[in-house]
Amino acid sequence: MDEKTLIAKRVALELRPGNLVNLGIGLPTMVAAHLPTGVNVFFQSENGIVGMAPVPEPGAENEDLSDAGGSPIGAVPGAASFDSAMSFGLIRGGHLDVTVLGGLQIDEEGRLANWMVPGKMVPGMGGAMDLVSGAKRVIVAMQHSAKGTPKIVKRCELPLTSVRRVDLIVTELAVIEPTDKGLVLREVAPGVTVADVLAQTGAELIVPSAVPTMPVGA
Amino acid sequence: MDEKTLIAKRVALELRPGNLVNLGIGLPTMVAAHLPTGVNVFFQSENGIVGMAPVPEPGAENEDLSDAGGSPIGAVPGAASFDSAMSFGLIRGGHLDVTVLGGLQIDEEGRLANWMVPGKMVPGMGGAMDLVSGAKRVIVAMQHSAKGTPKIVKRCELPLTSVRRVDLIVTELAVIEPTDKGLVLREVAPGVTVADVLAQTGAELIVPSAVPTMPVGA
Amino acid sequence: MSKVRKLEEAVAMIPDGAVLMIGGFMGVGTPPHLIDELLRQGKRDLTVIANDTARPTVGIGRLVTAKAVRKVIASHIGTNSETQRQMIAGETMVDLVPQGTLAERVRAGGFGLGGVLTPTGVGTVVEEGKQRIELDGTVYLLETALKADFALIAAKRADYLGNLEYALTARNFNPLMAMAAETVIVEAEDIVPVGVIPPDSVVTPNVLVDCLVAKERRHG
Amino acid sequence: MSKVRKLEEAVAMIPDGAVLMIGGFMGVGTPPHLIDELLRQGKRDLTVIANDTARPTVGIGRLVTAKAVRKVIASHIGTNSETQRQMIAGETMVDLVPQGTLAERVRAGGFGLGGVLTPTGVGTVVEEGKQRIELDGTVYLLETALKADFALIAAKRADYLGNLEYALTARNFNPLMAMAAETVIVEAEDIVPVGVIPPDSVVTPNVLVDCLVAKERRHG
Repeated sequence: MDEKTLIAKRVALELRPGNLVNLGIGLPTMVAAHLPTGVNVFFQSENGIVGMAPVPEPGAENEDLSDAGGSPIGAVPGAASFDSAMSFGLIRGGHLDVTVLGGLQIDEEGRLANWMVPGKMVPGMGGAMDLVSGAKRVIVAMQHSAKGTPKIVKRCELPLTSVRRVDLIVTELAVIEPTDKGLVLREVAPGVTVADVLAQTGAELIVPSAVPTMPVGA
Repeated sequence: MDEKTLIAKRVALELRPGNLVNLGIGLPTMVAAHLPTGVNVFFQSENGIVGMAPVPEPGAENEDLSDAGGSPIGAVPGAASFDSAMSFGLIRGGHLDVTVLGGLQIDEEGRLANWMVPGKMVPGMGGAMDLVSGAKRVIVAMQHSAKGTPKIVKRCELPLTSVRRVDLIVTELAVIEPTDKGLVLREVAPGVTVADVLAQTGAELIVPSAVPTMPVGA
Repeated sequence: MSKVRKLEEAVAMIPDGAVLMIGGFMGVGTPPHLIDELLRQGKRDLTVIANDTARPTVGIGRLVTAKAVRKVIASHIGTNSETQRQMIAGETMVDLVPQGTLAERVRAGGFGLGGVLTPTGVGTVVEEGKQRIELDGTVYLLETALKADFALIAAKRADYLGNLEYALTARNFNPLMAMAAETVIVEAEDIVPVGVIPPDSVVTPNVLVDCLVAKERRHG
Repeated sequence: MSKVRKLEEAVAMIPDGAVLMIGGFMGVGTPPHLIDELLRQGKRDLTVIANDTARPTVGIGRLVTAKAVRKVIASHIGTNSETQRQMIAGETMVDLVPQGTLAERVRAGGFGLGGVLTPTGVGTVVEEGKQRIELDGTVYLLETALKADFALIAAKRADYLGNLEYALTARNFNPLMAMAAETVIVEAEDIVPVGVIPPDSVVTPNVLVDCLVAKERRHG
């Protein structure tokens, strides 16, 4: 199983039946394909739909139906479409159960930076700031390091997405929970040791006496 | 022609084709029946419809379609229904061309009081404050006096509906326009003299050299 | 996981003293059986946020007449002499809010906004105790968000999942309130299969609805 | 009084330097012929308020590529390398606004509100220059209303009067913008007789629409 699939599978275990879930572009999108059996959730796309689904087959694309990246999507029976104010009302108003987002940096206070690299990349925050501020649960799904540089750091150097503490970080090495005491190492990936995780983390981790292995099948 | 019909007919002359118009309960409602030929306007009811109309015949009432007083109404082809936030977005956002409201008092600054009499009548302001603050044009349609007491006064004793200056006052005696110089007497009713109007008005009126008679047919 | 519940069960979730938002405008778009059942179960000390209290024998007015209500937040009570009497006698607290402001305050609660700036009420008694904010020469009042424990919603149609459609002027405050309460209880005139209400016609998405009251069996 | 106008005529109303709101999300729900015609007429110095600038050859991105735009107010320009280049080179001003905040600011403009209080952006660079307001222990930013001279709207269907319906995710910012501009120009995929769109399906009421662009005759 490749690293991204591992992350997606582990994140998928966090979703509960009936949840309203928003998946960011890229890695987070992969979570949809790994829902545990019997867990039906509703996916929101912030451009204005609850109930997004993949296009069922080539040729069934619709010009008026796309995800937040502009790619064609489908919809489940019982989907609902609405304007951008309503879409962010759902997000900001606490109606969104889970958002899964990528990350550039996360610090010891659990604060996420994921929207710009000054002088290099100025894409704009899109919906990220609202998602992180408003969702009931924020899960960051990302690779543990970027070209050998830890992404989990003492203090973010990149501009923050929100001062809100995220709820869970899932990487190919570990599951880490930001708490008011600091970052707690909750699980390690199969074949990964606590020492491996510590070596690739730029922030202090609180390590409980027992750290179980991620419950993800092959 | 009775006094209320005279007022309604005169107010109706202020409406322009295509206007969005909100008529208050009572006397203002009568304006709808006196639209000049060729003037088609859209009536809003603030409980959530543009395009209200009378119920065309007894038995055609619908439980889900009423005016702001709760009485059954009909609708024109091309009507649109919406929630209360949208309804007041139309009003507050400057999309409502004209509102016609009743009045308890109006002062020399053209400020209206029409929603409560302390200690006696506490109905609540309903939509009146939004209508007076937000409509492009506010027309007050009322009888000139209440049991011999002038309703047009130096300064309102009753709680104000809004500090916004209304645009026109139409009574059974006169048409008066509040301006930044004061209340200007624009027209007198057929058979009414300027002296009659002044005698029944509790505020100073600016009287131009010529005051025409209201252009309302019998 | 069906959301359909018996009327008694749904209303039994509501404790005495709860803060309720109730849809409707002069009774039109107010859920009639939910009101019946609140009365039958003898709820007390309710706070009701609604546009109006209709008439003494209609809709929300019936709760007032039964003295089930401790506090009303509404834009208009002029058609209910009993609400006015209780207000003047000090039996029921009544907070009067301009209708457009009430709509925005409920919406703000449901949309995660702290409040809005409105020109409505500036320079009137509505301004008392509120923050004035001037922007580019215009003065606004800061009006804060309202939330509730329960929203009691009347819909024209619900599908099995809880997607809702409303009819004509019975829509009014219902979709705004369905966003602004912890628990949303819906009485729908019809319950239809998923897919009957197309996505563009859904006004309240199913994810907002907690409980759908089963239709009364009137025949058979 | 018909609102139907020829494409050239409708777009000719827009002067250089105008502030435009343009509907759409990555081009989906952006009026294609209105963009074509803005380019053909060689408009300059436009301020564009929109969710994004799509891609360099798509939707609003085409206006950026043609250097017709002086200023962009958007939530996202990451998919348009040309917008980013012009921003970094100082050729085009870009004001980045969180998407939910942008939606509320446009809505506030159209709904007559001075602004809204949102928790989004507190403690980030978005806060710079803005008023912080604390209510019940939560900090919010005061985000002010946006308005425009023209709104360019893409609708699925319009009736002869100008009542509008949108389809699926092509709705996005369109109905909000149709409230917030002095003049509203609509490109609809279909124009249908009055009554075809029932009152409960109308998303933008006809009274908001100034100008309906006639369909291109593609056959005959």
